[in-house]
Amino acid sequence: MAVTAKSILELTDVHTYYDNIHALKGISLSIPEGDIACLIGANGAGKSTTLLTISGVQPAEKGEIRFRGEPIQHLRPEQVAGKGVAQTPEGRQIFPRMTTFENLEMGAFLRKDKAAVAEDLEWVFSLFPVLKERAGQLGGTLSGGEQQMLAIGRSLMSRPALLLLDEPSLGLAPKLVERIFKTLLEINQKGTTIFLVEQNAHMALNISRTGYVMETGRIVLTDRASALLENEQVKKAYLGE
Amino acid sequence: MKKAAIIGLCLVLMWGTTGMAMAKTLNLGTLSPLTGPYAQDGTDIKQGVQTAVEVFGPVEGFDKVEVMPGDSACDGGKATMAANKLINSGANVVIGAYCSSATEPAQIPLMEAKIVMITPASTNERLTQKGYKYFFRMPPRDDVQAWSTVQFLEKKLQAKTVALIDDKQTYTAGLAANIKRFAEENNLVKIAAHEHITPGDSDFTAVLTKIKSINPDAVYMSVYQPEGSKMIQQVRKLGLTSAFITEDAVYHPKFLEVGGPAAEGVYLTFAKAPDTPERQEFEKTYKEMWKVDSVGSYAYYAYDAAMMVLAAIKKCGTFDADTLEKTLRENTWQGVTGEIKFDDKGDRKLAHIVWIVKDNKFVSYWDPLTGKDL
Amino acid sequence: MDLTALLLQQMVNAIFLGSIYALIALGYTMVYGIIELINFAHGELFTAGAFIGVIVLSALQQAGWVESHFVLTLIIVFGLAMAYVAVLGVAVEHVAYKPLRNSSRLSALLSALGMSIFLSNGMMLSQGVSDRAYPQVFGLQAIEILGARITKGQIFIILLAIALMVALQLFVHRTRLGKAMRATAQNRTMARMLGIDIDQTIRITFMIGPALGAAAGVMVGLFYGAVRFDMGFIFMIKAFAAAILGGIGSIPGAMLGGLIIGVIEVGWAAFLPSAWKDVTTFTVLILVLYLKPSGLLGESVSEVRV
Amino acid sequence: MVRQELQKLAVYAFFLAILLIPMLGFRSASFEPDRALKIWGVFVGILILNFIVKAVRGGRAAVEAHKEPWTERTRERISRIPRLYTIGGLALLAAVYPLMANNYMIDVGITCLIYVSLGLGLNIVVGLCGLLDLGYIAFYAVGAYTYSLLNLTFGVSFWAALPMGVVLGMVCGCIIGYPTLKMRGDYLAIVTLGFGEIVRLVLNNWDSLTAGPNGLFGMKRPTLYYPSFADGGFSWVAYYLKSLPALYYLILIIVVLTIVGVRRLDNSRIGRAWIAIREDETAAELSGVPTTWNKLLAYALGAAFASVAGAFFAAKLSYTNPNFFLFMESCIVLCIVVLGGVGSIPGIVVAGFVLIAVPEIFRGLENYRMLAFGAIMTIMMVVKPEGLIPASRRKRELHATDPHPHEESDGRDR
Repeated sequence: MAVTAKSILELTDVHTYYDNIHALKGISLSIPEGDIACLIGANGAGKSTTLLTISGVQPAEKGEIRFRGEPIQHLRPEQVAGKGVAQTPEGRQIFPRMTTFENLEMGAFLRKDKAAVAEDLEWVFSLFPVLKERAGQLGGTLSGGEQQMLAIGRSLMSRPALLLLDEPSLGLAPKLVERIFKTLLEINQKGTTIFLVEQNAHMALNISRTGYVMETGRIVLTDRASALLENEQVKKAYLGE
Repeated sequence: MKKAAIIGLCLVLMWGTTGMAMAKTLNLGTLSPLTGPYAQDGTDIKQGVQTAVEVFGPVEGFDKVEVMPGDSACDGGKATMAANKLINSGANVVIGAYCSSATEPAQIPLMEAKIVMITPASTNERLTQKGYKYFFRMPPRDDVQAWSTVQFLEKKLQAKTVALIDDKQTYTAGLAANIKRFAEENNLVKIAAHEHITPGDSDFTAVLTKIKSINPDAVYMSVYQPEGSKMIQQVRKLGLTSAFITEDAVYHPKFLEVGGPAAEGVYLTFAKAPDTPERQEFEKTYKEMWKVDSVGSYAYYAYDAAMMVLAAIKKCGTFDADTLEKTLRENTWQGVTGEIKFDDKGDRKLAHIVWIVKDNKFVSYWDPLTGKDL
Repeated sequence: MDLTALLLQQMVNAIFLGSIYALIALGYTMVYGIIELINFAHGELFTAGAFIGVIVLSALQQAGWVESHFVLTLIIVFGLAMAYVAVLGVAVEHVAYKPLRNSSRLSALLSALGMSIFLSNGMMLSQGVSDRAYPQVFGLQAIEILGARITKGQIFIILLAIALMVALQLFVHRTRLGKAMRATAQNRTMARMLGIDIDQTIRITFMIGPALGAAAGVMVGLFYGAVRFDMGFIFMIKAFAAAILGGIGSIPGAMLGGLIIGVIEVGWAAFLPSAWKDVTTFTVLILVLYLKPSGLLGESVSEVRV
Repeated sequence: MVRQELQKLAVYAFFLAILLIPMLGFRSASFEPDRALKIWGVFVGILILNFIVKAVRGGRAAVEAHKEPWTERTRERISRIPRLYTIGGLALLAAVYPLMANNYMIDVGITCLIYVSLGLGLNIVVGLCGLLDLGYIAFYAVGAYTYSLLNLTFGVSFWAALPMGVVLGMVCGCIIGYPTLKMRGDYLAIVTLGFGEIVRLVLNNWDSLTAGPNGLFGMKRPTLYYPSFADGGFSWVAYYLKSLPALYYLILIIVVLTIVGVRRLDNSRIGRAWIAIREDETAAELSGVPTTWNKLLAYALGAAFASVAGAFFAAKLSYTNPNFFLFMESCIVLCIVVLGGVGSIPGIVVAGFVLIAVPEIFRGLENYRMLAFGAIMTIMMVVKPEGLIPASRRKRELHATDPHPHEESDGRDR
């Protein structure tokens, strides 16, 4: 694997437990700054757990997580967020009884620079114009696709250095998925590193530069995304070919 | 084994707490709520007895007199437990309990163990109607008090209509029911309304407004002091003009303190308080002993009960229930609540007089027996 | 007293009682909304507020402030009572609830119950078992409107209650902290991932809710004239019913629920056999929950967790 | 570890102590050091106790390799002692207790046993089926009043009234259970609380039937019948169980039968269905467990046990009053269940004794004991939320598989 830029996120031998269940059995990975990386794997392989562990929601029992060289494995989720890591978790997790506008506002909770926040709001609205139309509507009443856009938009509102995305394509129409992935590229071009967890391996590998394959709590394969797309094993297991 | 150890420990502890009766000690047990919402009155009772023991001094034939406070918590189950505890600790006479609902179940073990029991507070008629030989009562019964009240309504106030308010507890509901009975018997006063409140509530405006719209000549508040003091304030704020009459449970310094100017002009039925030197002496001693500003009304009855028992034991020389019971019944005693003379059921021939709140003081006002102002 | 006057008077009674219930219910609903726990000690926090009120007010009265600086006195009394109970609320949260955040609901419920018994008995031991008289600074005079009487104290209390509720609504919807509270209540994990310090948010909830309860406590003392260590219980049950009736977790719901409970209570006692007043309150509550399990303004049942 | 605990303790002490100053000791203008010192004594004692418990627990946890709680090991150690030995010893102790105790102690024992049987009944509803019930004492009242009324009006004997009380209790259980079937969690709690209060208020207000606040008096004690061959004929002679030891043995038998019944239920199909409902109602329903029926059954059976205890209580006191069935009593029974360890029969037995007998022992301390009781309850839950003797099955269930990997700290995202 050719890592050219310095890595923004580095996991070294990370172990996570749910009570007695050993969910992550020593994950190590490294994501270069400005990259789009993706993590693919079967259901229950521990993909979401990896993201939750990075965010500190499901703290790591063992191992080290470094963000821009600084260890963050002992930080609480809100502190991790403060470092510039945003997550769009599985199932979108919109605040149902807050308006679209308020949801976006919450994304910028930690930011004090009002002018820049307003700028970012315009940017998010330009990425997802439908959100502007729905600005006064309660989050819980939005459609699935709109909620996904809102969730991504909300994460962007914190102007993160690293965006963790959990299954952005889940339950969405193919057309919408395409649009969202296109937007992700746009976001990445603005300088945000993206770490993507997907079941839709094809789509994910297509936009990523680096790919990781996970199986039962371990990373079993790491390569350039384009290489993974050609990998026979991956093709068979995840690309349905 | 841990379980067994815990249970064993419980047993040992239980043993430890049950003291053995010492030779030549006269044990006066008290039963009153020392915990819970009625703890104030309960403490008054306990302190009244303790004051009596202090004042009476040594009793001939006994090395010392000891007071054993029992906590009835105004709860039937706890009251029997406390009664059994007193029996086991060798109480010779029991003064208590406070709530009729605690006195009633506690009667059973005490009567079975042949121990003289004198209640300084429970007024429910049923208590003395069961034929218990060793049971005596210091305060007048509910129906006596109700009779006095109805006399007052009819003769002094000459009220045509009266509204009743009670809070559906044993004592208060019993009183209200008796008032209703007497009033209907004589048919001079009409019961215009009979309302109920919840004990512990603060807001009585709805019921009071309802009564205001009926505008009866008089309102009878059959409640305890905490509700009574709050209610009388709301009465004034709502501008009710009816005469307000209430009963001895409200006759408490707290009523004046909380009620303040709102309490002015309220009539209360309470036992006649003879202005004797003994009474003043008792009040002085009590206030000094317990560092309080005023004497709670049940302390008088408890004090009298204890003084009377001590005097009787001195007279007959034993606490044997049969002898003691006879001595108590056959003699007339003088107490701070007046003359004490029991009838064959164990009730005192004691009438209430009507008091009025004047200048933030309880002032005697009218005597139902003679029909004359005081 | 004619019918209009009677109805008007009963309405005043109902609104007054209802706004006190609503203020207490707000504390329940806010705490429940954020940590899904019935704060059993809330009734005691309310009582504590009333006691602080009476202590401060008596002291100020002795100093003659009631005559000379009436408004200032009230501000000090309410301010101190609310401030103290806010801190007490945080203390309760820290000691009894925070360690149990990851435990079963039953344990948390029992811990809350223990705290309630502890506080109630602590107050009994320190403040005595009998009533404490509240200085009647508003007097007994009343204004007559169409035959219905309303005292100055009542007007003041109702206005203050409304002001507090409006302030709360503004706080929750307009301020950063208020929004953080709502976000935390709706999705705690997500709130954390957005950088909201939920410990702090919960702490603030435990300040505001009990502070409102304390204000209600002082109001109860000011109007009804006395406080006692165990008065929290009966208010707790009614306010709790109000919070659930309105839909627990919903702030407007708590206000509406409080008013409805007030109206039911006063209405029933006023026109029907008053002994069954509380039976009616509970029956209405059960009926509402049976027909609409989420309460009147509550979130739909699928979101309510066991 | 100890250092950390000490720090935490300091924070605790800061929060409670500094803040409680105005509440503890100040009245209007005066400060009463005497009163304050006593309360502080209780407070400091509890803090120290808390610290010791935590330190011990922490120390052990440090020795232990992974997350296994020390209670689990204690349990294992207990289970290594032959069960027969433990149970036999306890049975013997329970059987000879009245011989070595005086009446007061027996009375306390009886009260404990009544609460144990109530706790066991509530355990079905709360522990097995997971339905939070805050109005359980209502069924106790139903039992007490059923017996009292039947006995006073028709002279029905205790044994004949018992099944009627049980049936009535079960009917009431279903009546209360039915509207709550759709509800979950805290809504259920308030509805049951409301029902409990309604039952008490109805008893208090229905003067013509229940004598209202006066209460009912003069019920006969339970009777035993034995054959008599006097005068050459044959007849049954009634023997009233009047003495406290006799009543003690009666309630002991009731408790033993209750334990047997609850154990059998626990291990039956129904018991498993309840546990399924408790763990995940939706999943249980989807896998074919008739949740409605099972929940109603839990209410009904729980009510039946309470009803028996209530009938016994009324017969023992020979007096009953609506004020015996206050909300606080429901709380105490719930405390027994949770403090003992939800779903654990030995835990409930121990908790019943601890909660009823220990405050009784310290009755002399009057209200300080309740202060301590409240504090200990909180601390107990904080330190050991799973109860005194956690149910082994529940523990296993909770730790074997976790169906919701995202659970972590909150309920929302489940």
